[in-house]
Amino acid sequence: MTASAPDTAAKPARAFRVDLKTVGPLLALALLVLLGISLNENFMSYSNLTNVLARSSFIGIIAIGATFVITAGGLDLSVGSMAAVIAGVMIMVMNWLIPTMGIGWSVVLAGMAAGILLGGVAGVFNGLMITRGRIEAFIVTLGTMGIFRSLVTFLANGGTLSLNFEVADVYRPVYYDGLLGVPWPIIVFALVAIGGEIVMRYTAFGRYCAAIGSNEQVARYSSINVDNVRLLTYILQGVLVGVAVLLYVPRLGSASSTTGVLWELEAIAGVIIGGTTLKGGYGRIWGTVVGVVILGLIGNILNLQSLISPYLNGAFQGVIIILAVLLQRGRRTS
Amino acid sequence: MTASAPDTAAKPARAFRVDLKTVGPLLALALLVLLGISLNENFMSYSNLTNVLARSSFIGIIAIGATFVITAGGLDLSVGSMAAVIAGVMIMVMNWLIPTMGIGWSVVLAGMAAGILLGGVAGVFNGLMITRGRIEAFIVTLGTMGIFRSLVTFLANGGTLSLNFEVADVYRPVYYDGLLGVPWPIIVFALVAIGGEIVMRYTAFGRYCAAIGSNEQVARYSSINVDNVRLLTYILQGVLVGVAVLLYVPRLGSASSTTGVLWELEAIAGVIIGGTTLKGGYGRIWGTVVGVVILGLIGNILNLQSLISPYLNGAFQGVIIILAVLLQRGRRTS
Amino acid sequence: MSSAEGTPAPIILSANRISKSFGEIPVLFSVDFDICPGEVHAIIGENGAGKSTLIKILSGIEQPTSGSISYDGQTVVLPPNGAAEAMGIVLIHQEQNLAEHLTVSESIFLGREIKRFGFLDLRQMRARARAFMEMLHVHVDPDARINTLSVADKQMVEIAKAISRDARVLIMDEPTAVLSVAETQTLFEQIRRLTARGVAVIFISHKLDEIMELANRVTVLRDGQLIATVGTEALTPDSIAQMMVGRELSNLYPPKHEPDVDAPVVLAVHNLVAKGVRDISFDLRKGEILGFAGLIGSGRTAVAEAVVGLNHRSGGDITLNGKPAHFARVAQSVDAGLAYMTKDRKGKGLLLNMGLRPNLTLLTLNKHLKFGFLDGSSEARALERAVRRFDIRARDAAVAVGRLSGGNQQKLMLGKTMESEPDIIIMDEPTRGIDVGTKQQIYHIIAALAAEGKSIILISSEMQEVIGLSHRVVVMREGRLAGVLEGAEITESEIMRYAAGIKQSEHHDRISA
Amino acid sequence: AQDDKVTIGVSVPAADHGWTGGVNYFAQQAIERLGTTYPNVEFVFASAPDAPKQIADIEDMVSTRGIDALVILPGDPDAMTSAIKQVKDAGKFVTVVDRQLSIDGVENLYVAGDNPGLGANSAEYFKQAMPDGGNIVILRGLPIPIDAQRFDAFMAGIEGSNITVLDDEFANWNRDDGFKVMQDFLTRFPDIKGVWAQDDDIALGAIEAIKQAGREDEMFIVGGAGMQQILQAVAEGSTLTPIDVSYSPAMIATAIELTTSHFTGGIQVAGRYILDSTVITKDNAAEFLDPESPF
Ligand SMILES: Nc1ncnc2c1ncn2[C@@H]1O[C@H](COP(=O)(O)OP(=O)(O)OP(=O)(O)O)[C@@H](O)[C@H]1O
Ligand SMILES: Nc1ncnc2c1ncn2[C@@H]1O[C@H](COP(=O)(O)OP(=O)(O)OP(=O)(O)O)[C@@H](O)[C@H]1O
Ligand SMILES: [Mg+2]
Ligand SMILES: [Mg+2]
Repeated sequence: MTASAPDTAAKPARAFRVDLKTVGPLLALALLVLLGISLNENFMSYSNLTNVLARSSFIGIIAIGATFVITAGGLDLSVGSMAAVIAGVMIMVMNWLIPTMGIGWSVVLAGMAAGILLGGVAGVFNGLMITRGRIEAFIVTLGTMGIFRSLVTFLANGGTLSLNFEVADVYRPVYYDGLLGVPWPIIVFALVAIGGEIVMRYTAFGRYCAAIGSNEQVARYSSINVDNVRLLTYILQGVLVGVAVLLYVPRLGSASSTTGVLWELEAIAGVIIGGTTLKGGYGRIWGTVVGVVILGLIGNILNLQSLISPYLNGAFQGVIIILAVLLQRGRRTS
Repeated sequence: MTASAPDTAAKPARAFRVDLKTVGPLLALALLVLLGISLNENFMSYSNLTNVLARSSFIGIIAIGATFVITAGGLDLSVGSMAAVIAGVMIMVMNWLIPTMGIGWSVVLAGMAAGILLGGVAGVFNGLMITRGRIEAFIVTLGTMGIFRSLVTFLANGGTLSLNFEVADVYRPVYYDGLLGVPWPIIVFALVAIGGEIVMRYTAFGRYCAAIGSNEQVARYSSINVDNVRLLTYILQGVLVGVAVLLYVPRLGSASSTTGVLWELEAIAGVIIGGTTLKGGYGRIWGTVVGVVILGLIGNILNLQSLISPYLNGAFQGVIIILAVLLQRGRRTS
Repeated sequence: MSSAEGTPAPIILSANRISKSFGEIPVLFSVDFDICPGEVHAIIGENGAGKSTLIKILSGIEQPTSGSISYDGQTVVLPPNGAAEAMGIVLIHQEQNLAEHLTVSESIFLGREIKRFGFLDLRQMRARARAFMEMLHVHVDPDARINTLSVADKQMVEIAKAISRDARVLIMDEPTAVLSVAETQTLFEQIRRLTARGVAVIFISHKLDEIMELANRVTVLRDGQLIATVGTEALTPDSIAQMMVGRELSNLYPPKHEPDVDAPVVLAVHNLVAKGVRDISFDLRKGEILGFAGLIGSGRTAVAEAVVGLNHRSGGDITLNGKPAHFARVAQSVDAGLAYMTKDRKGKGLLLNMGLRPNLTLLTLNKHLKFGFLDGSSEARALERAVRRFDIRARDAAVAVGRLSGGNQQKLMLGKTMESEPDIIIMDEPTRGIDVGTKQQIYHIIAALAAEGKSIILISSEMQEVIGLSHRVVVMREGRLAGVLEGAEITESEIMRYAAGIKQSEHHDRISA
Repeated sequence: AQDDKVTIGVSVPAADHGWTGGVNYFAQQAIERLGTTYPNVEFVFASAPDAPKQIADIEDMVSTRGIDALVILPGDPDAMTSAIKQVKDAGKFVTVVDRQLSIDGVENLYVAGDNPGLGANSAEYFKQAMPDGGNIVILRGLPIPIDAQRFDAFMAGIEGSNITVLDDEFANWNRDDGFKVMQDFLTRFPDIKGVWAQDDDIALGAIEAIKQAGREDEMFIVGGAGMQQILQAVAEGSTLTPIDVSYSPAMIATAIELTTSHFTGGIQVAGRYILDSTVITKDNAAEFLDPESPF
């Protein structure tokens, strides 16, 4: 209800721009969909769309956490490595529990719990270093990025950690099955997104994130416990990485040192394409969802055509990302 | 002369912290050197030290450019890919000129000129998109990062671009030889650092960077041409990437799609370890030099011992980076 | 320039039938304005009347929607972004406009650095910055960073910055809002020095006595309309106020209701020591308005911030309603019914990029929860209340707070603080930048609060305000308590004597003994 | 100048995909084993994410660790050539593994995998398995030279046959990308008879996508490198993965052993050891299975 209030203010010239700011990411998405349709008739097929959305769900869930972190003026570069280490530990925990618990959902649930817990702990660690240690978020999470990545390489002995095949069979449906034909990852992504939107817009926590990102000092003088709110954003981020990994592990049943490489960049890019400002103070969950889907579609479209040399995939991606944001550029005029 | 001056105003309690802020990176450097000495008697050998410094010079020169960009509140994620594309084009230009110009310094110089020019052009492109296009620097340079990386892959046809061997022999001394026993890369790095320090502290441009990064509005109202100054920072960054590549090509004699991967992260890390703030407004060139050397030494020290499993190198790096910044943490109290 | 003294001075800068709209919202309607060399021309008007907008147009920061600007007799289009400075038109913004990371000397010379051989001449800039600061009697190191300065010192830096430019037209938007009497006098000396040299000065202030003292002519704006331009000789503060507000202003200060002699002490501070505060003790009784006076940097703000837990307290005891209180964080003091309203509305008070509503409720969001979620309609009701109570005028209710007029921002901040329904309110410069009409309203609100049994600490640099409202006045000097005045002792000269260190309180000696 | 102490430097690329992960594993295994067997041999191990770092590693080995020999698997051989030459010029024994340097005669010993062979052998199998031709898709690795070698050899190999390559995309030698690219190929092409993934990590990802689409009976997939999980399936006679092509990361261990024996065994080791990219079928899979291997 309140969210768009600050924007309606503007003059006619602005009004148009501001409109673009909100509609921009959607417009970019629509254009991409049109491009997809024109390139391949299977693009709009149910299976293709669910494939893309299900794949985007990991990054999407992580990016929703990142939206809170960034809105509050922070940054978390460690999410990709964190995902890898969580996946690795989940697999090890499940494999290790088989002798005691046998094959079945109980093992999987225990693994899931371990994953979420580890995510939370990692978030607490990042958050405490940043808030209590007073070290720049960039540095802390660059450091933990290296630490987590090393850890999973070490645990996997440089190779791949594979989930026991029988447990993997139990767990597989979590990625591949769904409810009424909608795969679970999409459902979970949607739920997290809706939850995130509610938290961002209709809770004190969300408001506090924006306040802190906008002006930390004002937030402090308004009796907001800045450190705790900020800490919470990192914990939330960690837990959401955990949730994303819960959906990732059943897909391939393995984790290695390459798991989650560059996810942080993709997540941050999704957040910013969605209209959240990197400097903090303004965050938009639904924008993030659109941003992440845009990124997912770019990859999909590249695979659906043969016009562009695969060597130039990155260039295509780069151009689309810039264009997507160009469509909402009114924003930075201030 | 002025370095510690801003602090004299403070009260005793502050003075100590502030002291750490300046001395912090140096302290971290000193501790690393002590660690190196304790691990290996050859650590302080002339050849080892020149090796480390010469290697650090690429990132160092790029990081000095990044210091300006970041101080002015910007960000350039494209530097690594830009380096790759510049290296590729330089090599192609030189190979292509051999038939007309023959083997010799003239070809090398032409290649160098092409490299610097291309760096400048890339910087202009980034800068214009950011200042005139009003797109977030993160997005623009994420986009060009992909574009440049694709370009070099495309130019190299997925493989490697190699410099003609005879030209490479002419060019080699630029990396491996030096003046009075000091390798050229170190000399160039030092000159760029000194120049950067002078520009940052004793020219209007440097001051404008800080002003813009601190408060764009204030800078604008002080009749500073914000867009032009910001554009200049990206051009400077591009040119310095060019300079770095001039030293890189004679070392490797080739360029491929993996050239310069993650250099952006390393450069930014060096800048921030050196005490420059990521949000802009405050930059310190000599700090960046120290930061980059710290990063270079970490790698060297890891090679001096066999205690740490190589899988855990990243963890060691991460821990040291965090510690290096922890030593100057007084900063964020404001 | 030198021919300033003579008869009909030529008009140097004029606005001719200037109108301005932000989007569809008109703010100025066909306003005429002019200024001559050597003259001080004041602009007055209610909050949101369009004063800042007018002078922004006169300095090129904003472009008029219609109408024209003449400079030196030529119709000109002023260059944007302060580039008009090069033409001699210098503006001190209402909202402080300094980059927090820069040093004082860097700020003063920003955009027009002194160079030698193409490089910055740091030594000369530092020396000249120091000279300017000394000229203004400010004790600030030219190498101090802006973010370590108090609001008032920042204002003095702004003034030094403006004076350092060779202005032909110097425009000041409420430069004295955060200055105390002594600093204001220093500023006036400088203004007189400049006008004597033929500089034209446009001066905006809500302090009518300052206008009377300084200005040659006064232009009154109301709701964006030009009401009149009159020579100061023909005016009294009352008549100005009437032109501004459009009605008679009687009794700026409400009658004082002395609190009961045996009213309980609600807040007692003993031997408080903190950053910038040395051994301060005072009591606040129920229903009392306790004024805090002192020069810039005397530590009044520091006391308040240490009491409510915003700054670290290194010694001393605080007793709230007879019970010892230790506020480690502001939230605790707010919960305990003790609220502090900052004077730094831009840096600490308001989120400039957000709307009125989130700003108003930020301190008290918990009151607007329904089943744990924010209740937009409850927030909207709060805003309605605050708008009515404090007469917050936003021509567009959804505007970002940063675009409100300065005075309306201040009123919103008052509303925000009062939302927490505190029993004890520490107000730091509560009427900073507020027009006389609203000031009167706010004074009545303060008095009414006291009458209801709330207790108020009023930190103000406006001597009249302290005198007019306070039951007792604490005067601070250099972080110490210089004296406490009561009843008939509360006079301007007495306060000044303590504040300047001419007189020392025996009371204080007793405490520190 | 044979002291009784010998130091051998081992430099490999970082474990940034499955195969290099294997290289790291087997190198460290060999070092541990040989280190206990020969107490007078000291090993210095380093792995590097890129060419400058790998050059830095070998520079450090020479100037601070005093190595006598270097075993190197150059991540980017063209970029490494002159640096390796410097080591050689400093009088060290140099063993190059897997990738050919851009000038000849630098190394004392060359233990080579056969990347073009991997492509050619795979092509051979495709021609044989699809005598009438048909549609295939190719999942490539990273855009680096060895990928180009494999790819070019494969394309040359199928030339003249009726095999149609529908499209090729990079899957970055990574399971996740193998999954994604395959999903999209399956969406796009209703008729695929074969998939050349040229790497078992990619293949494992692609298999999941094929299974998800329920099209495992329509096509077969050929990976490469001999990962245990795939070999198991080959041995069991899977129709989806009928064969694999060996390209064992264990070649690094062979190189380290040979180099060590140069110093300990008194035998002069030199020349080229080419490890074939053997086609692994149901029949010979047992030879390649090793339950201990993490790869
Ligand atoms: N950039 C802007 N966008 C939209 N509205 C604006 C903008 N700047 C000013 N306004 C509006 O213009 C009106 C006049 O504002 P202005 O700042 O000129 O008032 P003022 O007379 O200086 O008041 P005060 O005494 O409170 O400083 C106000 O209603 C304000 O909200
Ligand atoms: N050099 C400084 N560094 C950091 N903070 C400072 C410094 N000087 C003052 N402050 C802080 O700024 C605030 C203002 O303090 P000050 O003592 O100047 O208030 P004041 O007496 O109310 O001044 P004014 O007369 O301007 O209202 C306090 O919180 C104080 O701690
Ligand atoms: Mg394609
Ligand atoms: Mg105003």
